[in-house]
Amino acid sequence: MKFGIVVFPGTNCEADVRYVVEEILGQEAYYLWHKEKSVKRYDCIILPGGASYGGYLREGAMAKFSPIMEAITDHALKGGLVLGISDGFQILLEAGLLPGAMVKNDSLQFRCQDTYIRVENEKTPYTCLYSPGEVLKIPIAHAAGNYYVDEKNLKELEEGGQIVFRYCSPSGEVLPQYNPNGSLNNIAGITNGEGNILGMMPHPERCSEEIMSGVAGRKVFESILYWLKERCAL
Amino acid sequence: MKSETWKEMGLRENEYELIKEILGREPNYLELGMFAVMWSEHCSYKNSKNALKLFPTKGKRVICGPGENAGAVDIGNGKAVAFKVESHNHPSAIDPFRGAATGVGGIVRDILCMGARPIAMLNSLRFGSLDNSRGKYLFNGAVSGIAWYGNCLGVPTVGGEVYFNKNYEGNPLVNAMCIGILNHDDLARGRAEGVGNPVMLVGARTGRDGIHGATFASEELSSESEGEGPTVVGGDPFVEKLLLEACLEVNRAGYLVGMQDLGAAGITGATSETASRAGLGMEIDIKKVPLREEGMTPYEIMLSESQERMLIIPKKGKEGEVERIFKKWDLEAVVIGYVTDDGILRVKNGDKVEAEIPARALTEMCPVYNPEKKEPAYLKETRSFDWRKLPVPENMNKVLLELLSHPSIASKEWIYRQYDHMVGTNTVVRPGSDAAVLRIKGTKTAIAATMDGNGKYCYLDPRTGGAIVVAEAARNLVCAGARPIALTDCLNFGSPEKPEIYWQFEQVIRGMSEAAEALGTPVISGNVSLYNESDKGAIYPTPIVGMVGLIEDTNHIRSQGFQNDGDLIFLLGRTEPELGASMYLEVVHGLETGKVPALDLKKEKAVQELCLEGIGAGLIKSAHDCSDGGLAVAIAESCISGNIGAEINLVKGNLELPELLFGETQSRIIVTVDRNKGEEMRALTEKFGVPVSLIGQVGGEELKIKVNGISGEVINLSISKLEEAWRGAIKCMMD
Amino acid sequence: MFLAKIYVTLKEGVLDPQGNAVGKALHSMNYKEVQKVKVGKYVELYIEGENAEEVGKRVDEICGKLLVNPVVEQYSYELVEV
Amino acid sequence: MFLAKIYVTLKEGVLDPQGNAVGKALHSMNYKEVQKVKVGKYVELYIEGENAEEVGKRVDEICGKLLVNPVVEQYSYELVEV
Ligand SMILES: Nc1ncnc2c1ncn2[C@@H]1O[C@H](COP(=O)(O)OP(=O)(O)O)[C@@H](O)[C@H]1O
Ligand SMILES: [Mg+2]
Repeated sequence: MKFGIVVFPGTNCEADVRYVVEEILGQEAYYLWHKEKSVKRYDCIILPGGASYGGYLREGAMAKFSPIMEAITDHALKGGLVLGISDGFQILLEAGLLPGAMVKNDSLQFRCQDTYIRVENEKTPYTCLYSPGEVLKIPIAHAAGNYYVDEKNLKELEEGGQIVFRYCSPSGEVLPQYNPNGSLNNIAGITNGEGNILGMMPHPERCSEEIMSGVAGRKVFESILYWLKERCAL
Repeated sequence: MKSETWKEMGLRENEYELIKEILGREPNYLELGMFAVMWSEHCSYKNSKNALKLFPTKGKRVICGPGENAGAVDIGNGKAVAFKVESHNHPSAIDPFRGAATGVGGIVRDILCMGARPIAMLNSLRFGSLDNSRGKYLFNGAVSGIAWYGNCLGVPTVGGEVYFNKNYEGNPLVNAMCIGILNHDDLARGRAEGVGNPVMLVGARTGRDGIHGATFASEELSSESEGEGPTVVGGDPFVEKLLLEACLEVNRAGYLVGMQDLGAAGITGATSETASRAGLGMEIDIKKVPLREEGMTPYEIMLSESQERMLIIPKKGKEGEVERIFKKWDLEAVVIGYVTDDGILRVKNGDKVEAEIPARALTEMCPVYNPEKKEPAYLKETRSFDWRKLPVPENMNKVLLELLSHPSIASKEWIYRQYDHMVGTNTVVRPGSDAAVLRIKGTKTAIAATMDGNGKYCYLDPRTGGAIVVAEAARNLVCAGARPIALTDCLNFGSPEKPEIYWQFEQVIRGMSEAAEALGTPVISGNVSLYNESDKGAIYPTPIVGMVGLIEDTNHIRSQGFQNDGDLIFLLGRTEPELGASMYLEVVHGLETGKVPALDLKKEKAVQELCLEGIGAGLIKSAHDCSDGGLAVAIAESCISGNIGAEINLVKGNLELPELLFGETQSRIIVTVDRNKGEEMRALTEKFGVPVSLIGQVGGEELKIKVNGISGEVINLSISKLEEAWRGAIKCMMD
Repeated sequence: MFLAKIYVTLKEGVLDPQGNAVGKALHSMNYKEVQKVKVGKYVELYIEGENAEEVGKRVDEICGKLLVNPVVEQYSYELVEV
Repeated sequence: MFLAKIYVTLKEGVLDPQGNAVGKALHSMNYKEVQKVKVGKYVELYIEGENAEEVGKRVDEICGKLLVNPVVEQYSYELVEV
């Protein structure tokens, strides 16, 4: 499978994602410069973390004007897979590909630490290899992961199974004290209605190898692969 | 020229005379400014140069030693690491956020100049106490500045160290270290080789930032500096990120002859240094320099310290290619001049010549001084201080908790969770252990890195203190399973014009050199920061060491946390009746005095070799060195990190209880081995002639320490209680 | 030339951690008379244009597209001819 | 009760990375008429007080102590009775 990894000015997790796709998954990965106008050749598009445009104004605010975003929107509308991690998630929100917005962490500080998240929906292309309710130990690293959405949209998200990950305790209880940034209903990751676009604040690529303190995130990538292969088989 | 002018610029009379002699005429205002900044202590090292010669700088892994923008050492597999530390003390005292942030930016560019990709950063901080709002403001500002810059750049900040002490109140220290990785073939140099080659200025535009920052760094801080001061220099990590990628791309493409960051002294520094290193000259036209502000004078342009700029000397004919790459990264790259053969740095403004100075005169011809030295009088008293006359507290549990919650010992999580310490997915051992470990992708190897300093030791015994700082850094690496390979240092001192301070300076360097020699860790780069004084006097003499070690096999990576129930705990080395200069005296008695613990470099080396061999043989499962707070604190930290208790039995011998528990005897490491490997461990220790004792066993949910001859447990605390004291302390003061 | 002074604040209902933090700090500094604090952004745009009306339109566009995220933010602005 | 609207901006000459980035983004979005962008802070304080003069003094104090870093920032404010 071919993974396209989008690089905006200021993106800085592209090499980490590429390493997992190539070395751990054994798949092809290519960087896509943000000025490119087509993403047709790729099975899955990943918007990695970092600080696109320095994170100035609002995280993800300026990247949405890059030419590649039109191509990504096209790809997504046709059901193509798009995964946004951290800054990538913020870009998807700003671009309107996912509902809601991020505000500054309630601590007002950048937070880099391990968190626990619970798989709330294992029927997405990104979680199909996880078991229902599985708890992952996974790092976050962001200054604005405090997810907000209005009540109407929140209801839709909840009812549509679009909330894929929530911050929780090591044993899976979703409680405010395990929420590292103040996000609404402990939300850590959501999909669009169709389920082909996922945005998540935690970094699965940072926990995809034993040596990096665990492999909890690896199945995000393996799920993608599995899902793509299954779909091809159909 | 009015005599006040050169004085105001910080030059001495003999220097002014020499300048006239070199030029064969009176310098004009711009020329004088260029001399003043290049001949400031910060750029010329005129007061420190001779003492620095004492450092051992050679070793079989050294590819590039002091003199370049950063040092570089071989780490096998055709790869090398480049690293250096730099201070940003004075700017951080005035605007901690911007000051610390630009400090990070500056050291990153030094690494970048070597053709290396930055892969890790560390920092060393010294602040006054956190019990007042000014102290909190400075500390919080510096930490968030470092976080902002590093996080945005995407270089992980993996470690560092912090001490809080009143003597840094008026003059905090912010030292930043950066480590970069490169293939041997990609090594770049800061040289303007090749007559006729173009000289390009790339990156951010030039504004009126920090005119005369280098001179500022070479003066004592007064309360006046807080108000006006020079324009505060601001950084932009986003532009730095673009600059970084563009420079690496240009270097990889093979277009480069030389590359140099613009730091202190701006264009003046970068042009004269690159020309002088190559033994050539340079002609530039300041009309070509892209400016951020209107109406800038030649003087301002030549001395501006605007950040995120580099000087690039490409091969002739490659200007267009360079420009194209920078354009891709939304950056400007303009030719501002070319390399000449006459050795002169010629600054033109269109057709008008504004300055004409031999490049070498700026970089090499500043007079070098041997300041007066004198042993400080206080040492007599502090050395003979007798702690055995002090009352011994009843409750050692309380003492241990007090030590663990002192912000200098307590968990630094409040700091490092604000730093992205994982980006790059190499950080195998995260901040919080003795040293951070980064794996080298594509190989079996890893590197370990640490920063260490101890101003109090160096104040009370500069020579031993200097040696201890180096030894402790090496020991920290060894505990991570790494063989120390080289070091960088930042020497933070008061005014060298005071004989007592210069004496300390030289003694510290002697001590550091002896240790570096004995432990096989040459000094490959460094920085000197003098004039760290405020209304309240000079800071403690504070040398900071940044050290890097190599781990040949990632299976040998260790951290400090106790591992499994039943593991045996050994103490490598022996506790001596030493308590002077300890954190115990500071915390319990409010005393910063006494005799610094002795350091025997042969013993130190033997302990380190033993530890490395035990790790290599797969015997040692965890290792933690004893430093601030002594044995009890070290064991408590290993319990907390491993989230498991321990039962310890100690033999008192001729020691007082505080010496046994909290004394800071050097060359000691606490290691654990499997319960059935005790004999193997003993056999190994004989080979190295190191005194070793079995002091206890891992297990349970408490730390219990018994001492022979004393009934009951002198320490019995639950891990959660220890952890609460240790983890919450700084957070509690800051939130 | 016009100077557009643009004030961006969080919408009512969106938690304002920065405002809360400043409010707390002021209370602990004994400024008890401060009832509420909101922290937002202040953007100055120097912008060429024929007349205020036209420039205003452009400013609204710029706010809508870039400066403001309508999910969480609201804005207002003033135009000054300079 | 008064509402103090406080504008905090970077002093002239101090690098404004946010402003620069926003300015560049607007140019690449073809808003060429935008000459310069500065990004600062906007703070709203709801504050009790007898009269505008007195409240103004307090606001100045608060800005000096907490809201503004005088080394690099400057501020101005308006008071509205509410
Ligand atoms: N204390 C020191 N120990 C070893 N080398 C030093 C020390 N101080 C400075 N150096 C070396 O002197 C040179 C000049 O240092 P510096 O002025 O800090 O460089 P830069 O301008 O590139 O930051 C560098 O090669 C540096 O490594
Ligand atoms: Mg340099």
